[in-house]
Amino acid sequence: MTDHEHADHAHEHPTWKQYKWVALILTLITVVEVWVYYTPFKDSPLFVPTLLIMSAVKFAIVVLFYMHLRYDHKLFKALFTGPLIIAICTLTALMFLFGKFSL
Amino acid sequence: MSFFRPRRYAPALFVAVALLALAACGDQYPNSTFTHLTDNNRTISALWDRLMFLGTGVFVFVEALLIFTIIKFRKRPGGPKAKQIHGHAALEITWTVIPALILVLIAVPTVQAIYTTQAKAPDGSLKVEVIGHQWWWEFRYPELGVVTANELYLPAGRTVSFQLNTRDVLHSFWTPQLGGKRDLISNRTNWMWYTPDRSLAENAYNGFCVEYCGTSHANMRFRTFVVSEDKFESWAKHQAGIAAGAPVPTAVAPAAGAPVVTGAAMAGMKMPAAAAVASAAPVEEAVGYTFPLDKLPAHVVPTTPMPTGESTIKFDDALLASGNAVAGRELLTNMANLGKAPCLTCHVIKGEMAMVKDDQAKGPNLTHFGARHTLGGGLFSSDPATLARWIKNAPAMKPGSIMPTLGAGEYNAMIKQKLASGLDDRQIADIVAYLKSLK
Amino acid sequence: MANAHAAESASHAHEHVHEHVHEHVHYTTTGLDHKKIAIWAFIGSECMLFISLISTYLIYKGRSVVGPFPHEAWTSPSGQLFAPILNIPVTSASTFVLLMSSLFMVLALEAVEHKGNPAYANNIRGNSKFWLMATAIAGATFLGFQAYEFTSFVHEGLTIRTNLFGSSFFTLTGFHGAHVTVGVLWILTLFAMDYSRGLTKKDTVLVDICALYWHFVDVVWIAIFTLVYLIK
Amino acid sequence: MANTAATQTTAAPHAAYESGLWSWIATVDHKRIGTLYLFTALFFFLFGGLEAFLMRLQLAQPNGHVVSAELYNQLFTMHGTTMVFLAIMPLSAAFFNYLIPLQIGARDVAFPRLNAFSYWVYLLGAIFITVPIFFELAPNGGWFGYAPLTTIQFSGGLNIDFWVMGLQILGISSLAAAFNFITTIINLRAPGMTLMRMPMFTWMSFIVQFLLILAFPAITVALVFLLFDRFFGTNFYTLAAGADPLLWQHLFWIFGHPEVYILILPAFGLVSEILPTFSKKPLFGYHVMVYSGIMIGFLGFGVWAHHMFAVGMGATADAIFAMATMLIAIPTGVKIFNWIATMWAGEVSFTTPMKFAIGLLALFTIGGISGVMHSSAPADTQQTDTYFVVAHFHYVLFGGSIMGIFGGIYFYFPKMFGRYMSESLGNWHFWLNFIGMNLTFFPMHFSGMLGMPRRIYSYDAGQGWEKFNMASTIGTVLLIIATLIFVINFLKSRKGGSVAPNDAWGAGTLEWSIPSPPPDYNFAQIPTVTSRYPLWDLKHPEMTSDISHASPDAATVADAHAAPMHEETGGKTAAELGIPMPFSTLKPLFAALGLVIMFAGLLFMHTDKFALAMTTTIGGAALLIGSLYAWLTSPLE
Ligand code: HEA
Ligand code: HEA
Ligand code: HEC
Ligand code: CUA
Ligand SMILES: [Cu+2]
Repeated sequence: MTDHEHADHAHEHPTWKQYKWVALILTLITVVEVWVYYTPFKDSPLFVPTLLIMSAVKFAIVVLFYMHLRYDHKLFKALFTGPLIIAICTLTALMFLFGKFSL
Repeated sequence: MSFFRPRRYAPALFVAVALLALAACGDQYPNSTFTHLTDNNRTISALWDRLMFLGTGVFVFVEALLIFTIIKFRKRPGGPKAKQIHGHAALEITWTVIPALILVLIAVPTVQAIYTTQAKAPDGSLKVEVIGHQWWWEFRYPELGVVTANELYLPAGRTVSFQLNTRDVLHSFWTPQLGGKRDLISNRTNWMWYTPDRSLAENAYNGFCVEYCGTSHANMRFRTFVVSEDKFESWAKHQAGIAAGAPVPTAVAPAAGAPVVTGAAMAGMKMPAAAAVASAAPVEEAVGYTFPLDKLPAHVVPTTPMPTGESTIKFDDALLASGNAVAGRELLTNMANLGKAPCLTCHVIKGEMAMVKDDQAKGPNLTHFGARHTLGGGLFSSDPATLARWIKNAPAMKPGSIMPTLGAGEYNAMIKQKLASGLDDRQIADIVAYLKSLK
Repeated sequence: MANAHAAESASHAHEHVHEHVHEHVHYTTTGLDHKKIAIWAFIGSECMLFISLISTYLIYKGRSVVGPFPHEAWTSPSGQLFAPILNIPVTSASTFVLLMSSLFMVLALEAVEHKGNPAYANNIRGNSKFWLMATAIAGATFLGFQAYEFTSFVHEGLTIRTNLFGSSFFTLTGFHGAHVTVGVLWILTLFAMDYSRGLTKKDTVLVDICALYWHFVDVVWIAIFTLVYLIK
Repeated sequence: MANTAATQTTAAPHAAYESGLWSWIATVDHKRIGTLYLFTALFFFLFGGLEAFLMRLQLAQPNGHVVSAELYNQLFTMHGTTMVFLAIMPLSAAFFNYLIPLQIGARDVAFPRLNAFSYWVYLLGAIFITVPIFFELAPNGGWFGYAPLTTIQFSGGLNIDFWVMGLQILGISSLAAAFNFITTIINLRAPGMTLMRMPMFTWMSFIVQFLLILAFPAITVALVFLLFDRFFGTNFYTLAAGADPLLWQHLFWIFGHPEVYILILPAFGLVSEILPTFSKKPLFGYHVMVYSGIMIGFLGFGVWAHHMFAVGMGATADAIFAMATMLIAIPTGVKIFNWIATMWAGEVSFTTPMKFAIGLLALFTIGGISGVMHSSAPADTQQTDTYFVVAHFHYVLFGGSIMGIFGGIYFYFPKMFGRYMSESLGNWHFWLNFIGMNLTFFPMHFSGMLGMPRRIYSYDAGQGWEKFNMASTIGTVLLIIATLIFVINFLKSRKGGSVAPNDAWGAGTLEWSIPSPPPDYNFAQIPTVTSRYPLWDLKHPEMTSDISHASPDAATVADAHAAPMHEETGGKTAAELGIPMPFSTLKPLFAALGLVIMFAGLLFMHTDKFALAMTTTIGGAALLIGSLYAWLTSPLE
């Protein structure tokens, strides 16, 4: 394995402190998610979008910081986001096709 | 290099293809999608013409360019050296844009046609329920109270709205001249409509199941009869009732306690004319319209061969002439015979005792079987000799058929042995006589 | 699009490359480890796998013909009324545990990566064994929660055969659980290596790929938790 | 061609498995694995062709009685499955294996043992799914196995079990290979081989690997559902539980449509190598060729429902999928025109590989055009599930993939075996193939539009289809003769063909710089690449004097001259040269065996031998895990 300089400076990881902050934020969002579930907001039309946004944020945080995609080689971003986009488009298309949402 | 240069013979190929295409024009094509006899099918056909025109254009252009290139730039001794060209942006943009424009010419009418053909059926259309079964078709006209199988009657000039369902696996409903296909999907309902041309007075077409549905997918055919509106009415009115010509009940007493309602009793209540069949009334009048046998075009007459060799179904055809419809009816309707002739556990004959609910029957409705020209998913003519063999051993005639083997001594493919007991030829002849009488 | 990015990175790497031409050690174009590229490609592929499972769950949601249902009360054939079957408090707890395991994993990676760094020596930050074990325990705890959930569902009359909900729910969460199981075994293997020979900075990539897998499994759960448990 | 370099026999690789059969069974050398793929896949191509021939015999006349309905249904299911999964995909894989490392200047793939695993899984899976046909127990649900016909309610026998598990096994093989090649192409390119200098075959293969890793999960999930339904009583496709049959269709085609591009893109890649070589010109519009390939792959994920225009998805969905499908004609058209432009103003010589490449252009276009006709949803309701579709996909599959692959075989044969294939037999093969192909499949356009449904084992007389079916059957006979000529040519030329030099055809890419057949280490010294056609820079400066093939950043041609492409090593072995090579090993084979046994065990569940089923499955799993563990803990080289 070549210990490339190149490979190394691609590894500016977040620090200990950051990790803890990230964990805290993730926990908070989770708490809000569950809390919202038990409030009357649950029956609001905004409930589903709110939850989706919150989980998307969590998703992104884990991927960017814990999976250090934010700091890693561009190649990995491409390897992950490309498939993810195709997957999400597929999911969306299927939801329309099976009448789960409609315009 | 070779002494033989097949390249020289290439023109022969093109001549052959051209001949084939020519031959294609001179002949009869009874299921051609180029014949279009409904409004919706003409929409499709206009689209097809455009596809064909543009497609041929692209084809000729590309192939001509290709052939020109390889001839013009073939390597020749002393010929020019290859020009080292890496690309040409303007050209590449050209051949991106031009196909895109051609596609616009296709896409616009495509989208229009999608919305036209899939619009809601006009109000007042005739509703027909098409129900797929492994491997036969059930057609129901809920507004008219008609249930039939494998033979679809449509009134010329009136929009028909099909509701498509299946009782088992997927099938697909198609009469090429009348319209495109629509699949029959389990746990779903599909719709399709078209209006057969008013000018069609008395025409017959082949219909097919075009979604693979198991062993006898190939044998799941049907006939579509497009007839003038008054003929259709005559047909439908009669089909809604019970059969004319059903035998008058005999003196034989029904088995004790069996809930037998005799055909004649029902007939007597509903259709006095029918009861008179036994005497003199002209049959034509009594039975209502059916597509005349002698006018059937050749292509709707099945040619399926009977099983041969080891699986030949032997039957004494002489018995058919003396088949006794009354005895046949007795066999079917008397509970005492259920073991031998379990027909009514799967089939419904309106007017006879109902052992299964009409919409749950496993087999085709036989109420007016005598008025049908084919049997077994349009696979065979319903002449007495064929019918007799069918009753004797249907799966031997139609692979996988769910109609069981019933003739004594016949090989039953399901249980992989010969039936020890079952209907004998005499009994079958009687049943045939009875079924044929169900006009 | 993947390719365009890679194109650039490749030409970047190009500059570094010339010096390495004549050495017979394993040369890689991008300077990255094979395994890491493979695991990211694998994760991309897993996106499609889980999206297919999740789509199926959502498509079949509300189509079961008999109970139990996830969010609606239901009546059993014998006429008894039952509450919706999903247990949000318990699952919230297990979700939290899994989330924490991700933190532990990232700290384990951090510890391995900084082996030999004095700031990390002899304190908890550099204790890779501890963090690995913590991750494995958290993962196992999550599996414990799932086992509890599954058995209680079965007691309430929901099996994988009961209805569409049961089939799609157990298959989706079961697939996720299987991934967690593989992850726990993988982490335990790393722990065993750390225990027996001690992981060094050179092993970073081994821990890294495992961590990536583990976080991905966590991320999938984030989606499942919202889509399956919270949204009606 | 000059008979310069003699064939160099490569020295047996490693200690344990020196030579003979063992050296093949234990090999991890990408070239040997490629060769194994080639032979196995060719065998299955013949097998699939034989199945097709039986079908054609049955259909030659109305009401034919060559085979029974049941056997016919097994034949078309297995013909489709065999051709797609056991012939074309692995034929492509043969080229991926053999060529990618050579084209990018690498000594092997990134994970050599995973590569061996892929092959063994393929072989065992192929045997698993094929053998039942000899007992009339073969899968019979069609190659796309629509539920609910494939559920236990309607297909109780073992037939579908073989199919479900067979495809699952083959999927694992393809996925493993795909991760391997992605990594290889990203990470093992020789210095200077930027992505935009990669040979077009490698590029198309690269795209295909992404299609594989994104398409296969969808079918994996669909198959898992079916497997669970059949073995564990789940309800994914159970009608009584309210299942929706369209679920299967969507999941299948989300896989199925990208799959057709998986089948064609490698052939496109091969043609893109052949055309420049025999036109003595670089590929026209390299960048556009790359981007159009990417576009085809990308758009390929958004059109799957065009296989479902008759299921009643609703007008909006039909319209969207119709238009999305049409879009694909644009990048594909660009490719066709760029290929023609590649020949334009060149010196086109009609060698056998070139004939097949030109054949692809001519025939694929026809299939593409009928594809566009399908994409028009209302028109497709007349075409779908008729022989018109059968005509479409044989024009793209036979006229496209198979033509391209045959071209590739003739082209790379000298590299693989050090000898040329016979040109005169090749000539016969090509023309019989070309004529037979058209005679077989062109009439199907007619029979389809004249109303003939597909997948029917028999049809009535007097439907107007007789002539066309007879023509198709006669065409098939020509195809068989053609194929037999090919087989003879292939077998004879391996030992008896005229000897080929390193650079058998005067091509421009790296693989032609090394001996034919290549030594096990491929490149004695990893070359430095400065352009797309490094060999031309070196050998034909006159071809490159006016313009450099290097683009976009032009490293100088002089550079390339300075760094020789290939060091003559006089047949020295890797060990003698001090090149570390991976050890031969049987572990991947055992892992593959374990995997297949694990699945096969489930079969006993349907014969009610639960204990036996569990023992076999768990035994298989143990073998798999054990071998995997042994494999991962033993050093590569
Ligand atoms: C190698 C495999 C392959 C390839 C490359 C393609 C390519 C295409 N296919 Fe095909 N297809 C199959 C294999 C393939 N197909 C198979 C196996 C099936 C049947 C599965 C089954 O049911 O069993 C099928 C079925 C199928 C259907 C479903 C038919 C039905 O069941 O009703 C459709 C519908 O849209 C379709 C469309 C297309 C289109 C638009 C393309 C396009 O990519 C074609 C693009 C190419 C060109 C158009 C030619 C070159 C372009 C030009 C020269 C430019 C100018 C042209 C125009 C402006 C038109 N295909
Ligand atoms: C992928 C590629 C591919 C290829 C190359 C072919 C090749 C051929 N196919 Fe095909 N075909 C499919 C893919 C392919 N097919 C698919 C996916 C289906 C759909 C299946 C389904 O509906 O589920 C299908 C369906 C299909 C049908 C429709 C069946 C039906 O719907 O009822 C027919 C009918 O004629 C047919 C014919 C042929 C013929 C004659 C060839 C010929 O080109 C074959 C040529 C090959 C040979 C001639 C080799 C034979 C050689 C020998 C016999 C030598 C003897 C042996 C030894 C020496 C060992 N095919
Ligand atoms: C297990 C159910 C079952 C029983 C019992 C049964 N049939 Fe059938 N029958 C069927 C089915 C299913 C079909 C359709 C077969 C096909 O076309 O594949 C059929 C078809 C027929 C047809 C052809 C109808 C048509 O229009 O195509 C006739 C006539 C017929 N049965 C008569 C009988 C008679 C007479 C008996 C008893 C002696 C009988 N059947 C017993 C299931 C049954
Ligand atoms: Cu019904 Cu095919
Ligand atoms: Cu497609």
